Amino acid sequence: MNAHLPLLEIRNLSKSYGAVKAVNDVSIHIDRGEIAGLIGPNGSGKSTFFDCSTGLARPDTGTVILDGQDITGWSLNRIAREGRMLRSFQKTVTFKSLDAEENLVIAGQMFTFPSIAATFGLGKLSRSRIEGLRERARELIKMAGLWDVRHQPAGNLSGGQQKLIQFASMLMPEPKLILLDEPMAGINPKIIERVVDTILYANKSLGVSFLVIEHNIDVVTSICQRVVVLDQGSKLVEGLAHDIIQDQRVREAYLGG
Amino acid sequence: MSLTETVPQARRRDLRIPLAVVLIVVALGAPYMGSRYVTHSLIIALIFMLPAHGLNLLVGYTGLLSLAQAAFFGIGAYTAGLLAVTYGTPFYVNLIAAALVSGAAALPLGIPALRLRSTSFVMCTLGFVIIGQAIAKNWVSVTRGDMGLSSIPKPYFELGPLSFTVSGTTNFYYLALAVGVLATLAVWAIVRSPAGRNMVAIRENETLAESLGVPTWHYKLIVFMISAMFAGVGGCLYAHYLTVVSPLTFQMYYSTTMLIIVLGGGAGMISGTVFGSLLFVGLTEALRVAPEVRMIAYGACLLVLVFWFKQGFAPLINRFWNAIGGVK
Amino acid sequence: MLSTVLEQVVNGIVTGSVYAIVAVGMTMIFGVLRAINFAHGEYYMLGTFGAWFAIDYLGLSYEASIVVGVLATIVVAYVVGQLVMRRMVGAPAESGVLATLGIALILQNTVIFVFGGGYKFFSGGYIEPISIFGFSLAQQRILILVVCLVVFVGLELMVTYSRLGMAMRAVSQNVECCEVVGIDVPQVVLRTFILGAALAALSGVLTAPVNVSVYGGMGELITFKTLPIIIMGGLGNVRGTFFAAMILGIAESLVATYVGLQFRDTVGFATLILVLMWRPHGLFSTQARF
Amino acid sequence: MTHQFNRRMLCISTAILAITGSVPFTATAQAADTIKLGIVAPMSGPNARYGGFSLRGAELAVKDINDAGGVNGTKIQLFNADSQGTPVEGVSATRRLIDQEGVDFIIGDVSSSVTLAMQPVAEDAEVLLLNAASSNPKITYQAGVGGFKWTYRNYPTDENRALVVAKYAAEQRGFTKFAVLSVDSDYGRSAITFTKKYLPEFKGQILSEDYYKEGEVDFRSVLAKIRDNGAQAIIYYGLADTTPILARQMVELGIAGKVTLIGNGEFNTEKTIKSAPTALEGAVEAAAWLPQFDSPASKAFVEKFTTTYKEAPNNHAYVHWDTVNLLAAAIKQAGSADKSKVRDALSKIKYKSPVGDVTFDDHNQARLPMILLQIEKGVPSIKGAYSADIQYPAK
Repeated sequence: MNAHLPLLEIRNLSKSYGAVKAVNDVSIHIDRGEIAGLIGPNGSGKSTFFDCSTGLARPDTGTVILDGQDITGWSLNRIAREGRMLRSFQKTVTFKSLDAEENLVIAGQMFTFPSIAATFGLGKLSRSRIEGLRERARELIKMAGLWDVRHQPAGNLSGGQQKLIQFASMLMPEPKLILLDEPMAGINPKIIERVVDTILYANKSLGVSFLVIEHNIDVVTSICQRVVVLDQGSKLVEGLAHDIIQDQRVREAYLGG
Repeated sequence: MSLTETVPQARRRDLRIPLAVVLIVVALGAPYMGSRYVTHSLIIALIFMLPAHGLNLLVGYTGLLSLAQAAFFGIGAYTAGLLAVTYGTPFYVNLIAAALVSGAAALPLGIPALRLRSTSFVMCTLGFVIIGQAIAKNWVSVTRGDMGLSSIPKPYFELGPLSFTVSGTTNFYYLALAVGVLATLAVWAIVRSPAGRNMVAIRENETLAESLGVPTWHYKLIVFMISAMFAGVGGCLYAHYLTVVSPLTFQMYYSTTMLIIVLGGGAGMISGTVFGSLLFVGLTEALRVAPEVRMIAYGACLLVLVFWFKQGFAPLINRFWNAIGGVK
Repeated sequence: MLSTVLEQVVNGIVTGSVYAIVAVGMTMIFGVLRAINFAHGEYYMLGTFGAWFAIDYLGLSYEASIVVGVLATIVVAYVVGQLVMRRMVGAPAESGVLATLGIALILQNTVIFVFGGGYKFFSGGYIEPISIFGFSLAQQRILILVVCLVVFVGLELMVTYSRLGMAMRAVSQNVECCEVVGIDVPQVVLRTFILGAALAALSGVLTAPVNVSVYGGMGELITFKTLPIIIMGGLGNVRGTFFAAMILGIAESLVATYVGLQFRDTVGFATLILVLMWRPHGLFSTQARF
Repeated sequence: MTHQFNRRMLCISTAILAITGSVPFTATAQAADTIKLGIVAPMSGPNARYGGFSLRGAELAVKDINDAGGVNGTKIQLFNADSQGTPVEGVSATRRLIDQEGVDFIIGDVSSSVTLAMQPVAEDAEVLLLNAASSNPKITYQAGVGGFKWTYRNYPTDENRALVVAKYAAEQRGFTKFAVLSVDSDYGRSAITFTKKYLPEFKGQILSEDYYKEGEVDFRSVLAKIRDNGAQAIIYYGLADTTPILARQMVELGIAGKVTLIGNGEFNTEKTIKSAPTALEGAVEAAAWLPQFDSPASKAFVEKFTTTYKEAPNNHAYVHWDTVNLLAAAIKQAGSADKSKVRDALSKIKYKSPVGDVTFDDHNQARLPMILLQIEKGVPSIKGAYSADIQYPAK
């Protein structure tokens, strides 16, 4: 397809809440196969930017183009389903009363069934589709190292394990692009390694592109090629990860200049 | 249970199959085992089980607390009653019409209501019942206002040259039982389908479900309509059984009754709703031994339910079922 | 024509005052408990019954009966609060609905059991009409209006300055935080609940002289009138509730005059649904700002 | 779900289930040689305010009859059953009375839709259903030669009432402009339908039409409208406990004495009149009975009821009291408590009620004298008693 075009292109996105300009005229792009980082101090508008790009909130102005298609104003579920662009949430969220396998099957369903009506089916076709999803889910569960706890309700697992479930869920539909909102927040270092490994595996083997919001600079420098810095709703600077952390302006922004 | 887990040490005898047989025999033979009063009580339980099944899909599976069920129950009752009285249509026509009209009515009501959150949604659905009653009272040319519909004919079937009328309590019981079993199977099918899984996902975390591509709004609307259809079917049986439909059919009391059945039985469990409807009717009828304090005792039972049986009776049924199956 | 409209507006404001006093208790309880109190109208009924009992059985004056009615309700509310309401902190919405419905059934039917089901006539109060600005009103209605204003000014002050008021605001914003900083949440819930019930009882006693008929099931109707008000007013919002009650009172009067009395009871929910279509969070801020 | 459901809970719940499962369906001990009479009435919830009076009226009659040695030497045993004013509960109550308690006679219900739902049940079980308080005309349209052989009604229909009131208001009082304000129920609505049928004969004109919902307490808006539209009388078919509210608000709006209340809704009781004397002065009512009715039996009933229950009886109390006595008279006349004999006796009965003779037509509808009264100087003065046959729709 349009291999020369960026996978995701966001142009001049702005969003205000009342008098507060949360995001002000930000343009970014993500190339195919890339892991990009989005950093900035607290309150710099990163999450709002995510929400506006993924359809959870409606941008005031700006266009979001995914794979050559204008998806501005699409709902969250449509962007996920039709655009195969998925996102995670800052707070760890899983379907708490369901086990890991069910969590993952749900994540895959809407990409396997062609319509809502089809999901009400109980026939052979429907069963074989679900069986396929289960197989894939088991693979991913193994990969994420959750095999031993796969029958426990997700709500009973640790924060890190739930993060892994959430992450594995997003890999179910063979996504093109995943937007991660602080994947490392509040989890212990052991699991951080595992999450990093999983991201890299997904990127290399499954060809998934990433945009990652992260405060852990070590993680950012180790996985991201390119980094965009937001400050007070505007794009401050953009460049290669190693250059960015040396940048004077970025340091000032983080140190509360 | 996975095969890798250890086999339970002392497997007791599995009594589940004998019990299931007993239950089926009791269900089929009930009219010949007790008085007509018992049969009547079972019919009432079956009639209320239908809207409760619908409500269970909403409350138990999708996580939407609705009090609108009585409104759709009333719409179904009026649809069936009017058809039977005016055109003398066969029962299955009334039944399908009641389901369709109730389901169709749920569409324009659900679209605005489902945009609301929690308490506002509950109040909005309660409003449907109140407004439904006002319409039934004032749209005299159609509903005959406060006079209501009475002498609704007994249900009759017309299959080719064959036609027969369901008369008498016993026969009506079998009709209600057949409808009830079909409805229960329908709920089972919905719940077991991939859509059922999506409904649970919406209950657990709507935003997460949305982010995984589930069109939550469409699902909620569809489930709202399906639940209204179940209520409509219940309304149809109600109209034929009681032979009277009046604006009183639209009342909060029925909505709360259905909610009590679902929550008392155990939300999110089909067996819970079936059991809940029996429990509810059994309880209210049992309390008739003391008419003066009946509703006081009933209120106290609700408090017991809320504080001691938070999950309803379904977990107990499950334990019992597993226990007699020898599974620890 | 204009004077008729104006008269109906005045009627609406008087009706709205009654709703406001009942609804404000309900909305405060929602604020701290996140539960709709389906039994709230029953405290209105209890207040009225207490006053009726004081007048008919104890031979007290109307003024004294107000005190008796409100105190009797406070005692009942204390018991209900201790046994039920404080245990509902953090319970899911469905439990709240069932528990309060259960309480409503118990209170209503206990009164029927004790005093007989038949309706009673309330004698007492200031029912002579007086004329103000050309409008004829019973003195009792003026009293209701004045009490309503006093109650709302008092509540605003209490919520802003008193310790209970501040605790209530805190609980309504974040229960977990309150537990961390050592606010006794169940205690705040209990006190708020008793205050709300007492206000409902006060409203009942004040309206009894103009509403005359007293019976066990009278509370249910008031509950249904107040439900749309508390939603429109923004759940937990005292000032919003006041205005929502007035809006509903006036709307009801106008509908009763120009459309037909039979549609009066639907006004509340119809308005509510229309308002929610337009503003899904109610007319006033949903943020619990007592 | 974890460990909350321990064994104790299992035991408790099993016990509850066992009780709920078995209690309702165990037949009560058969007490021989009593006449079993069931009464179905709303005894809980808001409608209990009518059912409460019904029950007390019936209880009083049963007690009187039993104290006097019963009917033909047999005592009456009264079973009460709560209908909550809803058809489902009413039918359940009826079924229970018939199958568990084994009653042969049932009195009930107050609410018409409940009575309509009870009719086929009574017919099916061949149990005598005596209605004493529902006014929906359909109940007897479909009874007797109309279909249900076991339903009788000892309560006036609205048609007769509406005619009598309209005629008196137009001819004796000279009213031509009316405003309608009735209760929004089958009673209020059908009374107005019949009024509209007869009003043109008397050149009457309806200027406004409103119906209030049960439990309504605010009539100021409607009364202001009526004040402004120049109606001479308010046609009010309402509930007994609403009349004083309305009357007081008429005083409040200054239309007491200028606009007259006509219709039905216990205008005549002492308490109602006392609540707003000026508003009720001149009011015209067609009633089946009134406490001041000058007959020894009626006076004795009022006195006995008041001393027993510490509250004055109302119309519902009276009609249920009277219907129990009617049943006793029919049993006496039949010479046995056999239900079909009693039914035959009832069809032919000429029962002396406190207000006059009662007979039943071929639709099992009682021909009851309708008492027309006018409030004069704070007391009801009887202007006549009317009795007319009902014209049934040809079908």
